[in-house]
Amino acid sequence: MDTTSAGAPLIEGKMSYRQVTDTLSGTVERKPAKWWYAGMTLSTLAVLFGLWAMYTTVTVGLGTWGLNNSTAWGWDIINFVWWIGIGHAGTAFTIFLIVFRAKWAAAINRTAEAMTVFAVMCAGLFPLIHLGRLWLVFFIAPYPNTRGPLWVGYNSPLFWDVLAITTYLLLSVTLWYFGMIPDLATMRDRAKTKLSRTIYGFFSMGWIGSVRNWMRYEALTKILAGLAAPLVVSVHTIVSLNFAVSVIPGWHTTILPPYFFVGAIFSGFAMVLTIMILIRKAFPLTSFITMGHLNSISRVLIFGSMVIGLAYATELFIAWYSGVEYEMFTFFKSRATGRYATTFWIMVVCNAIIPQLLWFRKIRHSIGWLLAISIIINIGMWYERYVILISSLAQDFLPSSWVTFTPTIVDIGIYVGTFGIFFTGMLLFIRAIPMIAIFEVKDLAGEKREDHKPDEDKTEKT
Amino acid sequence: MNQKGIIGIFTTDWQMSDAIKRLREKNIPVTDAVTPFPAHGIMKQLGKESRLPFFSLAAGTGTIILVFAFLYYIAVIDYPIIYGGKPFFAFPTFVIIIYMLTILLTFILTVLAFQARTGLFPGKEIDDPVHRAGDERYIGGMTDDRFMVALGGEEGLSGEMHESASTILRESGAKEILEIKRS
Amino acid sequence: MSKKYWKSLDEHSGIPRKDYIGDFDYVNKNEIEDLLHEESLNTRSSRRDFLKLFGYSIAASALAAGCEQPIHKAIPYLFQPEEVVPGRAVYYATTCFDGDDYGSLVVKVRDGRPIKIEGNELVERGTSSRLQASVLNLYDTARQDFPAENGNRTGWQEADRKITAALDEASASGRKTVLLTGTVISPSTRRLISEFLEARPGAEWVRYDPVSFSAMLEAHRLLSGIRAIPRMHFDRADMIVGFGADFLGTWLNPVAFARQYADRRRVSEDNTRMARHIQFESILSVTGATADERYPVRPSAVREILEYLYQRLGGNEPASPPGTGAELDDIAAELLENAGRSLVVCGYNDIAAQALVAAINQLLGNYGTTLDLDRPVNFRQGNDEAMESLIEDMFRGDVAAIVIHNVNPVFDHPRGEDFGGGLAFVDLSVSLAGSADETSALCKFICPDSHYLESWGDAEPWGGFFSLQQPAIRKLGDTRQMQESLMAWSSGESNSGYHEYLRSYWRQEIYPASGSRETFEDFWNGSLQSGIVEIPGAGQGRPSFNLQALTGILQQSPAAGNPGDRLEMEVYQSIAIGSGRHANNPWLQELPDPVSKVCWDNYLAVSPSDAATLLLDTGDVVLLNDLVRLPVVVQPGQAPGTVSAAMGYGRLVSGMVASGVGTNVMPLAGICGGSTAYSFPLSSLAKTGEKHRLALTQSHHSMEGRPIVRETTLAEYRRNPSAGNEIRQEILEHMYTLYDPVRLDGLHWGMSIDLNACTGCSACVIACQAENNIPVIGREEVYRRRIMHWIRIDRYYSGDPDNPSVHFMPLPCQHCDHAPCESVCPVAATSQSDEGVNQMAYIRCVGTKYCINNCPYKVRRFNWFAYTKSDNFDFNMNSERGRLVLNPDVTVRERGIVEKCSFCIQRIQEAKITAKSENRVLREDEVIPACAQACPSKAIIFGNRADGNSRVSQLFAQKRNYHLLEELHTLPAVGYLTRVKNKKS
Amino acid sequence: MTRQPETLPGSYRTLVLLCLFSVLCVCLVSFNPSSGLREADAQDASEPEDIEAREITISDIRRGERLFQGLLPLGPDVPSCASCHNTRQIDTFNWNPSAMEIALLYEDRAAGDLETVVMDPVTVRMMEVHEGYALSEEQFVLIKAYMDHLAVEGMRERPVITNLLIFLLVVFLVIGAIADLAVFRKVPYKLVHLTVILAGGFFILSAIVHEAVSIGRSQYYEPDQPIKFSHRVHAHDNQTDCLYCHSIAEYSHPAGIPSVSQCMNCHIIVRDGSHSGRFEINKLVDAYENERPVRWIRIHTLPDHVFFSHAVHVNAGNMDCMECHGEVEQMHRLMQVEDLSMGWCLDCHRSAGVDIEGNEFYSLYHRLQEDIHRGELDVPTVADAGGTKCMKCHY
Repeated sequence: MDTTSAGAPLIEGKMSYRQVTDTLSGTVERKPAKWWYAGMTLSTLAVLFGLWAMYTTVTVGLGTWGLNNSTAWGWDIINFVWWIGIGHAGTAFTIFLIVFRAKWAAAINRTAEAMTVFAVMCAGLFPLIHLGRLWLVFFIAPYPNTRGPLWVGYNSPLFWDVLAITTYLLLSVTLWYFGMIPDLATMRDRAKTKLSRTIYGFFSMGWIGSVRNWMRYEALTKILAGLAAPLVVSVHTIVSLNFAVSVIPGWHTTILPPYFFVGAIFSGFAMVLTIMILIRKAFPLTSFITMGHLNSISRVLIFGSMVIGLAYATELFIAWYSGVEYEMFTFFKSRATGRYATTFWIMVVCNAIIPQLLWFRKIRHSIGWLLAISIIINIGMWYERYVILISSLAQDFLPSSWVTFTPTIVDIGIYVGTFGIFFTGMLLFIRAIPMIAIFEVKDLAGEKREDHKPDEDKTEKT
Repeated sequence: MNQKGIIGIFTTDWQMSDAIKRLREKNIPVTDAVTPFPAHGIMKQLGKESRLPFFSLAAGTGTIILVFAFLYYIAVIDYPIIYGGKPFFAFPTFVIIIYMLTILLTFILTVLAFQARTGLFPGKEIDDPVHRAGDERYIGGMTDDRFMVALGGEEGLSGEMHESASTILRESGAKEILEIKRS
Repeated sequence: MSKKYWKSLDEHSGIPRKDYIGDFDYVNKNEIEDLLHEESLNTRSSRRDFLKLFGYSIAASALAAGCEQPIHKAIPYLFQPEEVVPGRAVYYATTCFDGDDYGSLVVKVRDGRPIKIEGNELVERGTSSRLQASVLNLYDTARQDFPAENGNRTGWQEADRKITAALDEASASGRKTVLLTGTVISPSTRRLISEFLEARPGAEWVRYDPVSFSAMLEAHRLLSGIRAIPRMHFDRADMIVGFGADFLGTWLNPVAFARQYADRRRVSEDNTRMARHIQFESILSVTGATADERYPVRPSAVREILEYLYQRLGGNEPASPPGTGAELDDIAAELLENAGRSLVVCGYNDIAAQALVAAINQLLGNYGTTLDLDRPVNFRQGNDEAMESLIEDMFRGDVAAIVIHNVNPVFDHPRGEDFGGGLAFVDLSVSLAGSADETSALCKFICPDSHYLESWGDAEPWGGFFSLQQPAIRKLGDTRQMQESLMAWSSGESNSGYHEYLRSYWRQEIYPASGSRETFEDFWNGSLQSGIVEIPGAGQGRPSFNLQALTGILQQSPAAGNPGDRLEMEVYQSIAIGSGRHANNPWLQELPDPVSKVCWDNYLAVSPSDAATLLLDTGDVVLLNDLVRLPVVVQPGQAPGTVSAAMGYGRLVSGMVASGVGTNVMPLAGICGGSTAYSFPLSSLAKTGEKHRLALTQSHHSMEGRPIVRETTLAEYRRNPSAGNEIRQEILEHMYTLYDPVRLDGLHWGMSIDLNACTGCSACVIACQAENNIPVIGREEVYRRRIMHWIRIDRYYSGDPDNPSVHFMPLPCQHCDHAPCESVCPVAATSQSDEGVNQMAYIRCVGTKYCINNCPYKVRRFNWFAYTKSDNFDFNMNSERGRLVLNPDVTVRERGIVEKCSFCIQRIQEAKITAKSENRVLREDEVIPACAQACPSKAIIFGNRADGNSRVSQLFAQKRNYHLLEELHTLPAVGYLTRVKNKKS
Repeated sequence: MTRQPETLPGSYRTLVLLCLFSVLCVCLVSFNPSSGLREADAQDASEPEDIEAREITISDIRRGERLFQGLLPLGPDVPSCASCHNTRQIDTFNWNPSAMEIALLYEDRAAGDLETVVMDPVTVRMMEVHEGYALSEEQFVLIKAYMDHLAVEGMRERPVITNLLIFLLVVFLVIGAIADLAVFRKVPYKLVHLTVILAGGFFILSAIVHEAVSIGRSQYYEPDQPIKFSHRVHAHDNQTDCLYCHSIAEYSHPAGIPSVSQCMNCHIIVRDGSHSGRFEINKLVDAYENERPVRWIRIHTLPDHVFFSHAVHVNAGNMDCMECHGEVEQMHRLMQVEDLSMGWCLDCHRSAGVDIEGNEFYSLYHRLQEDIHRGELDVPTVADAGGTKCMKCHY
């Protein structure tokens, strides 16, 4: 039997294929609980708040945000980077599952991918909404035109970013969707109403599970996962280039790409942990999402936390070692001891210190502790982006242009709005699609040859 | 045509796998098999290696060349603009863009190729070997816990083969053995 | 007189007046944009509208296969005026004197609209921020556009009839008729006034200055018999000692003084001679900030210091020097060393102090060299005592009629409320205010004066020097210039107008005196073109001084008693607002004070040590004398024991812009010894507990030890020309580049800014704003640090907080050759031109703001809101009239795009196009950006770096030259010259 | 492709107009002309005398219109008025004043004045054209009634069938094809679907691209001007130099539209036009005498963010006006020939040479000159001298 790296079983108990199908599609087929309606109401309200904020931004102007002449990026890019980071877990799990054939990831993969898709959508919203002239966004695309033709600023990390985010979003949506097709077919076959049968039927592409299609399907998912694998590394690397390529102290460092990548995996896994614990609580899926899964994620988190901590230390060291006064100021005066000390230490404590508690087996096995730590990590990761963006911009080279940054209600509104979008998406997802890939789990479940009682065995063993 | 195809329905993959092995030994053509999950044993028995990876490789290589040519054209030939004192031919920049665009275009091309090859697209009708053979029945369960093997397909099986196929299926533990009925 | 400017339109005969543009009544106002012709601002479909239309319709095009386009009408002139070429600017020489500031100017007129003010290079090339902004006053919507009686519109004939009758009655009654004006420097107007006084028996002329120099005038009258202010020549002084005189910022004629001062202090490797400047003051003015040594002193201590100095210079041994921290004996010795080449100036309106200063200068033999009393300046003529007695007379009912021109005593006189009360006892009160003010609101009639750009006139700023004023636009409203009103009321009969009067005055007076051999017509036309006439005259004689009178003066004017522990308050003029005359000018309101960096408010400057004692912090609101509420600014350099606040704020009757901005502090001031005392002890200062959001454009004041402004002393500089700039060599040694340098051919623009010459006066900021259509954003937005100015003056303090060194650094876009902003723009909206200009294509910008972040100098600005045609930003760009000031050569930026300094690319292009069209080489002086042109001290030099002989190339080769943040390898096109302080030690 | 005068075609509006027009057609067809005639005849019969004084009725206006349109005969060998004086907005250029123009001119005058001018013309051209006209006084009253009506109501706009209809048709076709392919399956051949979808999709895309690109542009714009000024008559027939009238082009950004006073330099003498008689020139004289500016319609318009100087192109660039403005001297009514897009500007900047030897200004450009001397460069283009950089035109 496959086990996680932690050694715990992937599926607790023995189940037949039918049982697996029943249990996993049950989350969709049963009437939703009260908490689901409450959650939908809350997240719809959040979406409405966000829509108002975005409407204000687009119609009145970016002046409704807390930005100013020196900090021209604020909550928009903080939240962008944060969401992108969260959006890293899904693809990572896919890679574990498909490229490294780590079967244990099957239970988490689909939810993590859904999370990725919604998180990347939320993230992608920010670079759009932060444009001064949103209606001219097509200028970023290199298309032939009658202006000369005038192409794009290919040197800009923002252009690379647009490519990276677009690619990542398209690829993760495709992976997610193709990963769902066999299960959509299952749902189609189980559908009780004509409408749901038609809808599932439409999206399941007439899937029936013929072996030839399975072959091509596996080839495709492997190729896609293979293509996604470098993306997981490169997307946040390119996001980090937005900062690393600039000249601003605190941004202009070569450590940013690996640091951002690990940070992204770290925050993504933390978010997966949060969501998984919540789902485990809400649905009878404890036999699929086992303590073994949670344990594995916790171990990844410890690793991430240590790398992050190392990155923080390295940044400080390099700033001191370089002797560049602007760097020294940003890291030691502004961040560690100055105006941004509070946020800096929140970041260090949340990301580098608290996760070390996971070394303790007791804490690793306590759902409450895990939930708390996973949430703390994402708070810490938000502060990390806050520190990187605001402290560097608000206090850069010339002290004359030093400013303070204060967010406005519109800033907050858009952030809350993205939470709304994310959770609305997630809630709809768990209502419409089996959270756990049924066909993947079946591979692990069902009657195996070795389970078969010999007296009933009518065929020769090969 | 009085020849008919046969469908065997199993509840485990290994039973079906055994049946297929025996059918193969008897040279009974296996049209297709349908499984609720990618049963690798059966796939190994029935399938050919997909050529999709080669297509991807070709697409990727082509894309790299195309994107490089495009970038060189826009940056150096068509409208050279000085950005921050950098040379027009800014190769490090090109690498990143080529990298991203290669992944993007290769993946899109691969998905399109997959769809073209399998004929799968949203809204497509269910396409199983039974239907393909002209039988209008829909034999469900293959997306749940049933494994189906179709023999004979559109041409059907000759009487002799029909007989032995049924036997093998039955012996292998098939839950049901059905005949494909053409309407 | 090599340079000739265009003559006035009126000088051409045969062109009917109504045909040229700017005439608003000719075609209805909505069509004015058509009249303003093709290239000009089109109000109906302005640049902004177009951009918007463009953007939105692209989006809409996905839905529809087409959309309707506006039809553009083009209406040519009916009769083309000869000198008006659509699309080309015409320049007229004129003169501005508004009572405070004098400028001999050149007005740029595009399609009939004056849009920019420049200094007349025959006098001073530079201008001040207020002069730069004066063009906007022309388009102020708050202007009084018609004569009014008791607030109701009336006609000129009707008003004239009534006023003449009332004046006749007043003359008949035997009571006084008072003509109250500000300082009048127009000789023809002076004659006109004397004619008016003759025609009106019992008429009296009172002159009043809101910023009074009465004491200085009186001191000279008492000592030398001449009631005058000597003309100062800072360019002849090697040793300057100032006492509270902000002569580089606001005092008397700062534009000329700044130029003279900077000329005498400009050092290079070949010329290391430099004047030395010591400043005693209580407020931290730009002059004190520029001085080599500055001593914060209480105003009440100045007299003591002066007495001590006077005694020392007179060869006496006074008892003990007053404790100021300054080595007064050394200063005295230095002054003696530079006798005849020194200058002592004092800005306090205190007879004793002024008399002492005059006596010191006389002892040093400065009269005749650095001071000229033969040809005194006429900028201040007001008599505080006469004003006092006028108020008394009004209350006694002795005044039957009063005609008030160009002054607003109800607002700016310490007894303004009394003056307002007194007006009630006057039968006829006529205000000639061009726009409604506190005084005109209490007057029966308002007969609005025209703006100076709409009027004829002349000026005699100092003896023997005349400049002419001519209209550059048709009158925008139904106004009449003051002289014509006076002419209408003095004779009663119809007259030929002031233009004729002026000509005949010049024919009679100036023309003969000028010794010109031309005909009068030629002389007149020549004078109009050049704008000025200088009369050769007597040289500088040394006036005879009766120094004995000094003792009498000192005895008569008691020393302002020792304020003891009480705080001393000083009321000063701010650089932008001055006396508050043009407080309704949004450009000036948004101009941050060069030192405190506060705009849109006046505030109480408190020294850091006092703030610590009184537990005050910046933003706390305090109540002064139970009368005036002001927010506090903790101002390093403010003399301990003193506080200060700017006058001119707190206008109650004005346009939308000035109302509600600041508080009027003049009611706190008093009259002392017959002259208005601008410094006085404060009887109470109470913290209210309220907080006020001050709009600061800079909130961090230290350089944090970074080599931003580099400084050295003269002695060091003589030893080593790269003194203070040693770090540059180190940086250059560590500079590497992976790329080949960009190949720039022919033109490579560069700008050199001499930090030694910059006084922080901020004229460049307003000049840039006027030239480049920079929007005003208001207090709240400035508070949020979104000011739009393309060039800003950074100010840093260093050293002792109670007397810091102050460093100014003008910071335009640096136009880096390796610009970090360019490589991060995803849409190619900003890139480098082949002339080294960092170009910004507004139409392409989508507003990612990445470039703003990546600019190490933070010079890029973002249009956070729609600042044009927006009621939320109800400044000049929100009215048809206000938009007439816009420069048609510069795009008005839309919401959501980034903008920045362009090195005035429109001027570069214009000059290049002209040179190409004329098939000749581009001359160096042809291309001057607005900031460089406005700079009074010529601190900004612009030119072609590709030409090794250009001035800018030579300055870049100086060892003093450095580039800001050069270690980042941005290769800026702007160089700075280190500041050299002439310090002892 | 020519565009509708005065306004560029608005597709929405055109659609509405098309509907209105079809309604109008239906009304006109269903209306029985003879009944109106009879009605009018009856009125004529009842009140034969005192035509001038009687009140104008709707039927008078209608009869006037018919007379004008030639539906009622004016007389033997007399062509209808409308054959020369158009009553609708037309696409083509017509030298003769339109009915509207005449109507406006005579709005405040009596029918008798009209009669005098038509029957007893003073200008050569009208004498030739109106020779042998014999219209009754009554006919003039009726025509005048129609014209007064026209002056108030305005001319009917010319209905245009635009691309929008075709566009919508194609869109429906494509949607239909997709729907049939996916749902209805009525057409058995998939090739049909494929062809329709591909061709239709291409058409839709190219139409959208074309329309999106031409936003803000007005290539082939050719509006009617308030005065029928013919560049052909002036520049070709009379050999006037372009720069005689557009003199500003030599030393300023705009080329300048000559002032009325400048027109009058010649037209103080020239009062008879070769094509339009006095009618058009009289407008100019009227503008001059009554100091009423002429509101020309601007054709060549660059957006406000573009700075273009005629001076530098004419002087330093030695360009001929025709290079950008087309064969103006062949145009009676001026048309914008080029699209004035940025790409069009750049095409020229990239190919046109600069006069680096002849123009002193370029003596600054040492490296460029060295390149020429070394033979690396033949003729430097404007682009070589920085002519493709943003800030040449945008600031």
